[in-house]
Amino acid sequence: MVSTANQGDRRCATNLIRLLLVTFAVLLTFLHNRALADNSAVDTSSVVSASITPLAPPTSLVVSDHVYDNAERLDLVWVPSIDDKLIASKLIEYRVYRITDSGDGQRIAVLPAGANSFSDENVESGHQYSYYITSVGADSEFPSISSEPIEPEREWLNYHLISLLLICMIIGVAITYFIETARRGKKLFIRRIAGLEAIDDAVGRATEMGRPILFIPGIQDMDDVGTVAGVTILGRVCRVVAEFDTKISVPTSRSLVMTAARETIKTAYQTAGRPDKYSDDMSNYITDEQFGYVAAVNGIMVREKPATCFYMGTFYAESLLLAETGNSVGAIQIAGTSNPMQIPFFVVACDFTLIGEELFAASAYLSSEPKQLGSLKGQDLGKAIALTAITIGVIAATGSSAWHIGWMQDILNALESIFLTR
Amino acid sequence: MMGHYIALSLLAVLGLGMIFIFYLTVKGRTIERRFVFLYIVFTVSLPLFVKMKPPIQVSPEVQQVVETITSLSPGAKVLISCDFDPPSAPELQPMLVAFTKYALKHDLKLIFMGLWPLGPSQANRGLRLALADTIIAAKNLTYGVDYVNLGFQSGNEFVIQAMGGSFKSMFPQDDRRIPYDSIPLLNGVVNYRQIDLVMNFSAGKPGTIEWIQNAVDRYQVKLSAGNTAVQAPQVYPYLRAGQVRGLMGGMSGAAEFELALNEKGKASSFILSQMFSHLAVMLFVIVGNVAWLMTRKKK
Amino acid sequence: MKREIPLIITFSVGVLLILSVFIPPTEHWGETFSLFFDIIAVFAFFLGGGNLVRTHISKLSGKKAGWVYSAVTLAAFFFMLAAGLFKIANIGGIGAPVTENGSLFQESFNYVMNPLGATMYALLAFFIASASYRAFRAKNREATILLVAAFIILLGRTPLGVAVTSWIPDSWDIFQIPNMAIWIMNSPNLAGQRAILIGIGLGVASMSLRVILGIERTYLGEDKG
Amino acid sequence: MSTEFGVWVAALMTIGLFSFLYKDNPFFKVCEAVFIGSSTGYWAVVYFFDNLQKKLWEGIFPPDGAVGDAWLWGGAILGILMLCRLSNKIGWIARWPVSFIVGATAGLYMINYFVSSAMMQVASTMQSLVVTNGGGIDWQATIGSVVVAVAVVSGLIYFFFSKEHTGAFGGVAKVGIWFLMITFGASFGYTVMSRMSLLIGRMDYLFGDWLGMIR
Repeated sequence: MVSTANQGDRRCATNLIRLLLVTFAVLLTFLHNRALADNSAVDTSSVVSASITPLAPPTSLVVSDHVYDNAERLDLVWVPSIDDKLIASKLIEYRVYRITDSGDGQRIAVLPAGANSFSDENVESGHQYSYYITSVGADSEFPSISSEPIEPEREWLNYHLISLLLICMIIGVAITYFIETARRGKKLFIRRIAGLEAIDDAVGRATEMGRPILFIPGIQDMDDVGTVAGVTILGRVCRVVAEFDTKISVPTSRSLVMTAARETIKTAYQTAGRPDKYSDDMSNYITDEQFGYVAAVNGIMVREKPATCFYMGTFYAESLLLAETGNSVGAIQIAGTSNPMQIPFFVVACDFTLIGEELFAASAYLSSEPKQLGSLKGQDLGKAIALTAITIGVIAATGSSAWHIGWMQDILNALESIFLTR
Repeated sequence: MMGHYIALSLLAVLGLGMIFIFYLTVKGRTIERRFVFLYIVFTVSLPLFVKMKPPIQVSPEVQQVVETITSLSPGAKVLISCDFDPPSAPELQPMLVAFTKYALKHDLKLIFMGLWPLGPSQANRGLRLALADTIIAAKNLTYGVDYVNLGFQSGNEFVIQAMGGSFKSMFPQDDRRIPYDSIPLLNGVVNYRQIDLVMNFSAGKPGTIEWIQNAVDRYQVKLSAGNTAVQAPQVYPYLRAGQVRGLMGGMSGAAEFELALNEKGKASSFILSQMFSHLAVMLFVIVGNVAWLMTRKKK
Repeated sequence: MKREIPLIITFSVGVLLILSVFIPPTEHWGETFSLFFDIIAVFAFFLGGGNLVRTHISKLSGKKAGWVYSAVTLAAFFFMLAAGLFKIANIGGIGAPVTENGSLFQESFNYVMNPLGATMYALLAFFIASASYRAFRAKNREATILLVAAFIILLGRTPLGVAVTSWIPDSWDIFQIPNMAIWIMNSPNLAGQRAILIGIGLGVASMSLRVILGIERTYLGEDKG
Repeated sequence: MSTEFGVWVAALMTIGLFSFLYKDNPFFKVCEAVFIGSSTGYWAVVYFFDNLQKKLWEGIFPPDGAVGDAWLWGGAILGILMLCRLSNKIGWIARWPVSFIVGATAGLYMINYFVSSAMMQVASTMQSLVVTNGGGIDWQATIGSVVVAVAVVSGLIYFFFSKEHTGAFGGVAKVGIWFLMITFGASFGYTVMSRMSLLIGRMDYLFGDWLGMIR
C-alpha cells in the first residue's frame, strides 16, 4: 500500500485481501440465491373477478408468515376492490376479520380505502389463523374469500441480519486475533495521539502548582458507551494522579457514574500502591439536571481553580460552558467526545481534543498493554474493510449509473445488501 | 422607513463600540471577557425593540417542508411529535406555532404527542396561540375532533417502534385523560398507516434521527422535521437520502418557514436580533485575528 | 471470587445481548435491559442523593465556609421532594400525577428550574463570543480551514450573507454565500461526519469487545481485593 | 410589568445566573444552590413515580390484576445489590450490578453503533461519482459527490492508529484532517445561530414577559 510498509504489514494486507475475497464470494452466492428465492415468492396475480354486486370485495388475499420474527406477526396483501376509486368512490373502508382456530370471525382492523396490505401483530404460535376482508360501502359490506388457515412460525435466526453477523464476526475475530498476537509478544506500532501524550505533563503541572485536577466523565449515565469510555480513561489518569499524589475531583451528574467512578479511582490508587490516599470525597454526585450540573461545575472551577481539566465522555451543550470557564481560570484542558457537534467547541477552547474514535481508543492507548493495543489494530482492519467496500462501491455505482454496466450494478446491489441491514 | 433609520443608528453605535475594541486589542490590550459579554447584551437586546423586516430567502430544505405540508388535502391526519423543552423553544416554538396555524386554517387534523416530558405542554402553548388567531377562532374547532394532544410517553425510540403496532398501546389515554377510544379524531387511527404526515420538532435525542430510524425506515412513514440549528447538521445525511422530507434548521429556518407559509410570528422579529449577534461574533473573530496577526508581525 | 464474578457477569450479559439481536425470540432483550437499567438507576440514586444530602448536612453542622448555600440547597431539595412525594397542593388531588400544570411541583419546575436551565444554556451565547474573540485564531492551516468554514456557514445561514453576494449572476449561483453554505453542509461536512461516524462505530465495537472479554476492566478493578 | 409571582421569581433567577458573567457572587451562589437542590429533588420525585412505581411496582403487580412481569425481579435484585455500597464490608457486591450494566451497554451498543454508525454510513457513501441530469453531466453535483468520496476515504485514513502518518499515507491523512476541520467549522457556525437564539429567548422573557417592554 505505502512505501513504508514493512514485511509484516504486507503479509497482513495479503491475508486481509484473501479474507475479504472469500467473504465477498460467500456473501455474493448467498445473496444471489436469496434474491432468486424472493423473486419466485412474489405474487403477481392480479386477476380481478368480474363482479356484478354493487360493491366488489377485494381479491387475491394472500396471508403469509412474517419471516424472521418470534411468531408474532402475519402479513396480509390483497388486490383492492375495483370499486375502490380515487374520486367518488362508493367504497368507504376495508375491514379485516380474523378467524382463530376455525372459530368465529372477529373484526381486528378498519383500514381506509386504497389500503392493500395489513400486518396482524397479535398472533401467537400454536394457533391457526385465517382472514377475510370486506369492502364497506355506505350501508353494505361484502366479504372476500377466506384465506387458507396459517400458523405463524418462529424462526431462530434472523437471516436479514446474516451479513451483519458475518461482518461482526470477521471484525471480532480480527480484533481477538490481534490481541492474541500482541499478547504473544509481537511488537505493535501505534501512532502518537498528542492529547494522550500530554496527560502526564498536565498532571505534573497540577502537582507543581499545588492545585487540583478536575475530571468530568460526561453528563450521561453508565448505559452510554461514551461514559464507559470516559470512566476507563479516568482509571488511567488516576494512576498517574496517584503516583504524583495530586488532588483529583470528579463531580458526576449521575449516581451510577459516581459509584463507578469511585470504584475506578479506588482501584487506580490501589494499583499505584497508594490505597491509603484514596477517599470517597474524590467523586461526588451533584444533580441529574444538565444545566444544574454545569452551574455547579462552573462554580467549582471558579472557586477551586483547578490546574488541569479533563472532559472525557458524552457532552452536549455544556461543552463550551465548561471549557471557556476552565480556560478563564487558566487550566490546561484535555477533552474527548464522540458527539461530532461538540468537538469543534473543545477544539477551539481546549489545549488537546480527542476526536470521535480516539476517545474509545484512548484507554487502550494509555494502558500500553500489548493486548489492548492489539484491539486498536483490529479496529484498523475494520477501517480497511470499510475503505475497500467504499472504493469498490463507488466505482461500481459510477460504472452502473454513468455507463450502465450491468455487472457493476450487480456488485453494487450485492454490497448494498451486505451493508444495508434494515 | 423609520425602522431603517433606527436600525442604522443602532448599527453605528454598535460599530463604534467594535472599533474601540479593535483599537484596544491592536494596542495589545486584549479587552476583558466582561466587556465582550456586555457588548453581546446590547447587540442581542437592542434589536428586539426595532421593527424591521429583514431580507430572507427561503432555502430548498424549508421549501420542501412547505411543499410537503401544502400537498396535504383537508382532513389529512398529521402526527406532531414535540421533542423539545423550553430552552429550545425560541427556535422551535415559532415553527410549531406557524405550522399549527397553517394546518388548522387548512382543516388538517392534528395529533400532538411528545417524547420529551415537556413537549406536550409546549404543544398546548402553541395551540393556545394558534386558536387565538381570528380566522381559526371563527372555525370553532373542538378538542378531540380537530386536534388532540396525546401527551408524553417515556421510553424514547421504543415508543416510536411500539406506535408502529398501535398508538393506543403507548397512549391509552390522552393528555386530558380521555380514553383513546372515545376520542372521535382517533377513531380508526390504529398506527402510522392512518397518518398522512409526521411532523417532528426536535432539539436532540430522542428526536428526528430516532423518528427516521424507527418510523421512516421500518414503517415507511412520511416525515418532515424542524430542528434546532445544532441538531440540524446531523439530519442532513438523512435529508439527502430522502428519509426526511424537508428540514427547518434553527431560527432562520423558522423565519423562512413563517415567510413561506405567510404566518408572521416571533421568529420574524427575532431574526434581526440574531443577525446583529452573528455580525458581532464574526467581528470578534476578525478583530481577534487581525490584532493577533499584527502583533505577531511586530515580533 | 470477588474478582471473577463481575467479569463473568460482564462477559455473559454482553455476549447474550449481542446474540439476542440475531435471534427473533430474544430480540426484545435490549428493551428489557433498558427497563432493568431504569430500576437499577433508582437504587443508585439513593447512593447519589444520599451522598449529596450528607455532604451538605456536614457542611451545615460544621458551619464550614459556604454553609449558608448548603442550607439553601437542602431546603430546595426537601421542598421539591415534599411537594412531589406528598403531592402538596396537587391540582388533581392525591391520585393525579404531580406533573400536571398548576400543581405546586410542576409550577416550581416551570418557574424555578426551567428559567435557571434556560439561562445557563443561554450563557453559551456569551461564551461563544468570548471564545471567538480569544481562541478562534488562524494559528495554522487546520485552524484556518475551520475558521473559514465556520465563517461561510455563519454568513450563509443568515440574511446578511444573502445581501453580500446577491449580485453574483444565477449561472454562478454556487458562489453565492448561502449556496456555498448549503454545499459545505451537504458535501464536505456530510462526508466528515460520515468518516467520524464510521470511526466511532468501529471504536465502540472494539472497546465493547475489550470490556466484554475482560481486557478492559479499570472500572471494576484488576485489584487484589 | 408582570404582576405574576412566578414570573418575578423566574426573572430574578435569570438575572442571578447572568451575574456569574461579571464574577462569582453570593447572588449567583444562591441561584446555583437552589438549582442543585430543586433539580435533585425534582429527579428524585420523577424517578420515584416513573421508575419505581410505574415501571417496577406496577410492572410486577399490574393494577388491572393481570399477570406481572416476573423478570422485573431481576432488576429489583440488582438494584438492591447496588445498596450494598452503603456497607464497607459487603460493598464489593455493588460491583455486580455495575458490571451487569457495563456488560449490557457494551453488548447492546456494539451492534447498534456498528449498524447505524459504521455499516449504514458505508452503504450510503456508495454513490456514483458522476451525476447526470437529463442527458448531460450535472457538474455541481458531480463535484459534490467526488468531494464526499474523497473526504470519507481520507477522513477514515486519518483515524488509522497502527500506521505512522508519513509519506503518501500521511498526505492523505492530512487531507482527511482538513475535511474534518471543515466539518467542525460547519458545526461551529451552525451552532452559533442556535446559541444566540437561546439568549434572544431569555432577553425576550426579561423585556417582554417580565418588564412588558416588547409587545
